[in-house]
Amino acid sequence: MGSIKTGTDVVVIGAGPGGYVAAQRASQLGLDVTLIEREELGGTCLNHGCIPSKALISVGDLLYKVNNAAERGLVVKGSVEVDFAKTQEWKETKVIKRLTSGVASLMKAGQVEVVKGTARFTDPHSLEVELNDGGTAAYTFKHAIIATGSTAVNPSFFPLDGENVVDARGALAFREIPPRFVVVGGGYIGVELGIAYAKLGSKVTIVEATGQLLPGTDPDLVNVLMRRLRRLGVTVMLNARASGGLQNGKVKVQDGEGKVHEIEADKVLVSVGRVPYTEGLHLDKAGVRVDEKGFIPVDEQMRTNVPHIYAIGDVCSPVMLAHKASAQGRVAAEAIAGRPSAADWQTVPAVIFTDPEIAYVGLTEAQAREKGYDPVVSRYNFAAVGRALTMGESDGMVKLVGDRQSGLLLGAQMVGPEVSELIGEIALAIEMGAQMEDVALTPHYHPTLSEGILEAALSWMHSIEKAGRK
Amino acid sequence: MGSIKTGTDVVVIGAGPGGYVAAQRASQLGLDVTLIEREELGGTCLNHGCIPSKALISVGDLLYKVNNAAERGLVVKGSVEVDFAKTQEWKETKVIKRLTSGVASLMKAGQVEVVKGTARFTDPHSLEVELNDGGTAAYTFKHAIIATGSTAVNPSFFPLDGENVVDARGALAFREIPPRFVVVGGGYIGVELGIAYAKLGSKVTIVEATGQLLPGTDPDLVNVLMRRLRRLGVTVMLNARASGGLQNGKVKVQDGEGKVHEIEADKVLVSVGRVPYTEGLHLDKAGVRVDEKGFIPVDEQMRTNVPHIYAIGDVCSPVMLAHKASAQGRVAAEAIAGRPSAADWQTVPAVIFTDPEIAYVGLTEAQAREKGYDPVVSRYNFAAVGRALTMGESDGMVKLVGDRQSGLLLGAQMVGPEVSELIGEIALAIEMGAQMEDVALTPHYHPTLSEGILEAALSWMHSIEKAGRK
Amino acid sequence: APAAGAGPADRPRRALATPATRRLARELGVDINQVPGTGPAGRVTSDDVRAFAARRTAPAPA
Ligand SMILES: Cc1cc2nc3c(=O)[nH]c(=O)nc-3n(C[C@H](O)[C@H](O)[C@H](O)COP(=O)(O)OP(=O)(O)OC[C@H]3O[C@@H](n4cnc5c(N)ncnc54)[C@H](O)[C@@H]3O)c2cc1C
Ligand SMILES: Cc1cc2nc3c(=O)[nH]c(=O)nc-3n(C[C@H](O)[C@H](O)[C@H](O)COP(=O)(O)OP(=O)(O)OC[C@H]3O[C@@H](n4cnc5c(N)ncnc54)[C@H](O)[C@@H]3O)c2cc1C
Repeated sequence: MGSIKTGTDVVVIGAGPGGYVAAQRASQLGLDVTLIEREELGGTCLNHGCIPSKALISVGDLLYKVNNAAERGLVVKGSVEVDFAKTQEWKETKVIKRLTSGVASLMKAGQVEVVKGTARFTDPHSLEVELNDGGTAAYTFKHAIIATGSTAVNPSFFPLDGENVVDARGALAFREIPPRFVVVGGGYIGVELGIAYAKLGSKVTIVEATGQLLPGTDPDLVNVLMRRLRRLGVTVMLNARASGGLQNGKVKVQDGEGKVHEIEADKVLVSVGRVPYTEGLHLDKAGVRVDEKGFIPVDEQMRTNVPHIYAIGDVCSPVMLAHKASAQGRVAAEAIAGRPSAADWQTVPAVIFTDPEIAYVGLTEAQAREKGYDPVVSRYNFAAVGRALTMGESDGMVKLVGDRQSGLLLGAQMVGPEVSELIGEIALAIEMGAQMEDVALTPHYHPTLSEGILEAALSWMHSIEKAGRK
Repeated sequence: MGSIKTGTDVVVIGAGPGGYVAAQRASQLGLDVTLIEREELGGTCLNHGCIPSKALISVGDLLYKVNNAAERGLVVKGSVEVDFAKTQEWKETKVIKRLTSGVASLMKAGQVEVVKGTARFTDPHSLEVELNDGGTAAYTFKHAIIATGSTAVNPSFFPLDGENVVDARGALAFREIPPRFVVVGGGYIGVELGIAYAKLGSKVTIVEATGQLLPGTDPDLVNVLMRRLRRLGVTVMLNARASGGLQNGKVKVQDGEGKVHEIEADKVLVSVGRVPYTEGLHLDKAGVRVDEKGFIPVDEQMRTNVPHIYAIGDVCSPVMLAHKASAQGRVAAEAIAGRPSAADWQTVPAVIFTDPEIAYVGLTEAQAREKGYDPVVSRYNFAAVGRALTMGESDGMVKLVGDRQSGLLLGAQMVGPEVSELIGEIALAIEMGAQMEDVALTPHYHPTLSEGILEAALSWMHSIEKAGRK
Repeated sequence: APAAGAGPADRPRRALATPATRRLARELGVDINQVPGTGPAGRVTSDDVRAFAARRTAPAPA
């Protein structure tokens, strides 16, 4: 065992949205592919990340909506109760399982050999797999794609205990809704899950070390969210530091003035960042270099310093997003097949599934100015968008950033209903090099939320017209 | 009275989405504008059409969703009841009224003179208004924009009685949810309202004279809708003709085989089409020509046969959509101000707020072939889109039509969750002359419904690649 | 949804061109940032890329 080496064109390590997409694409291009994964197909995203989080969010959403629809004439006589075991079962079987078996079928259809086990390099052209079923297997490969993803930081100031102090993976798997839930870290993962559990019935406190939730996000957007969090009864502590773990059902939090608060908690989610994961991979044996933060540097075709070894997804850069991983996976597969593909997109949209949702793409006003543009910003509030009113969801706005001289659409920042979907139009516009006028003159159906984009583009045009463009 | 004539640059007749947008734009461009409306600002769309229908649809939707969420762990203990008086009050005060007062503020801000009354031409440069408050007023104008919209057909075979047999305007204003509701005419207005009341609790029957609901819509989309209608308990009678009105609480319907059925009904909506409305306008005095169907023919700048008189919206063509009216209104206002604007958009998207929603834009496969393209169609089902599963809404699909040679994206037909918003991306793509590749290479956030578009575009690319493009 | 927005290619002097045009340039071995754009706002069109490639490979007149 372990001495018989199987040869393959491409070995892909890790079956997350980076790895499985790369494997599928490589097989489509006629390559012989081996995909190695030690857990479930689908990686973090399908099993413990994007997908399960959105499933819980959407259930919480529906509950919250119906409990707040009296003004619209929907009256709950009695109550709407959460059978959380049922919710979790649905999430596991009707959401995750369906998607992961979809991935399995794709792999089968593409004749990708799926190996369940943990891979480690033995030299630049071979690796060994510690099989989940026992034993090892060895592979030689012409090309490798490293797609081992990332893992949650386990901070020494608030160590996970795997039971009541958990990372997002743990929080997504709660068997019961925690009556009191503390979230340490106000990034998107913590805020999304905090809101979900708040809607499902938890008393939620979010502790964020900096002065703003969702650090790095346009404060105009976050302000709208903050108002909603207040209405949801979520406590937000800014400039505050939790430490010391959960002691006697309490979390110690030091606020900006140095005062220490004790917050009661049944469960604590620690979400203070994610780091690239290459543990036990023996990258050194393959000669693959990592940077000081542990990321694997790559070129536009996703090649590492070892030209026949590629890296994609969370493991190769701090923009840790599933669709970026998938797009990079396609580029790597195509590059291996000799195609002139490159990861040269202009923009990667960002979406946060809060309530209301937040989405942005391209440049903010400040970023545009830094790049030497002469940015003009227009805004349009959802309170004036007919469709938003008919949905009873009128908080939020669309901000569009355009360049005065060229009229180019440079970016959008949005907060409001369904902006997760609206951002698609802007991402395409930016990739196409659209001018604001292109958006303003494209008919948008009435009544839709995307009229918010149309109106912002129109008002941008009209403000330029008033000011005089040339 | 009536003898003092007020002069104005532009008079706009009708304050629907055509007229009020034209008035606003003309005033922005420095013109002196008078807007004449005999009912509420906002026209059919805001008061009796798009907006109130979507308000009722969204309330019905929420009720239906929560009553069908047991699998997701939301258990209604007791019941969720509809207080329809409350629903209607919300619709009137929190939706319609807000939007119409928004229009009023816009007019005020633009110093548009709003005159409440009924206009009629007296000669090509003047008109008279029968004021709602009594008396008449006379205006001379340099330019006129006719935006008098359309009205529901009142068919002799099933005459409205204004009480139990009503048009859409009547059906939107019901004080109670009719226990048994018959819809005569399976176009989008009838189907949207049929579904809304079905979700709110009515037993609904839709009677359609042709062999398909939503005539003119891609049957692939309608099939998905038909399955949902069955689940909703809506009875659909195709190739069927209702006639004779409501007699003793019954509607007589003759089916395709000539058999006559008697359907019990409390209320009947007759929605068998809309016709342009120019009654009492005295177009002849202005010399404005109408065609045999009553529409006012216009050129690309919305000019009628009388060069200083324009017509926009429902009154000028059978594509009766609010956003088309608004876009034409902007063109007319800009043309009057001497700008080189034209109604030369490639596409007007169509959306139907059924469950699931339907949306399409550009060419279908058959239309593309007719135009001499070599169309290739790709589809992607929402059942394979992660976001759709997390929402519990996985019925439906995205169909993209592209030209084999040029790779141009020619059209999209979609049915599924939120396709009303997804269509915005495709409409922009078509206006920008995008190729399928542009869509396929633009990062789409994961997990979103718009990944359905991405996947369809990718699979289009890959099928062409297999078949060989050149 | 963390620090996105600043895509990998948010670099200075990036040619304005659609994804399909960029791919065409790579296929033809053309550095798109060298191609003068004739489209709106200086957008590099696929015709610009083809013309550039043709000029580059055109045999010198005999
Ligand atoms: C709670 C949460 C919510 C999120 N929500 C979103 C969101 O809405 N949108 C979004 O874009 N992103 C979201 N993300 C981030 C997203 O999950 C990641 O960006 C994405 O999963 C990265 O994909 P990947 O293929 O690079 O790695 P991963 O998905 O992490 O997959 C890596 C795989 O490699 C396997 N592996 C590692 N080492 C080995 C080895 N030596 N041998 C064999 N197998 C190995 C692992 O078991 C794992 O399955 C979220 C993350 C979390 C935690
Ligand atoms: C139930 C229903 C649902 C609909 N849903 C949608 C939808 O979702 N999306 C969509 O795009 N379209 C929809 N429509 C169609 C949409 O309402 C029309 O296309 C749109 O209103 C047309 O705008 P308009 O400005 O041309 O005319 P209108 O909105 O009809 O406005 C015309 C105005 O002119 C006034 N008027 C007429 N004659 C005179 C006169 N002589 N003097 C003074 N005033 C006069 C009328 O009172 C009216 O207010 C729907 C229609 C209905 C009935």
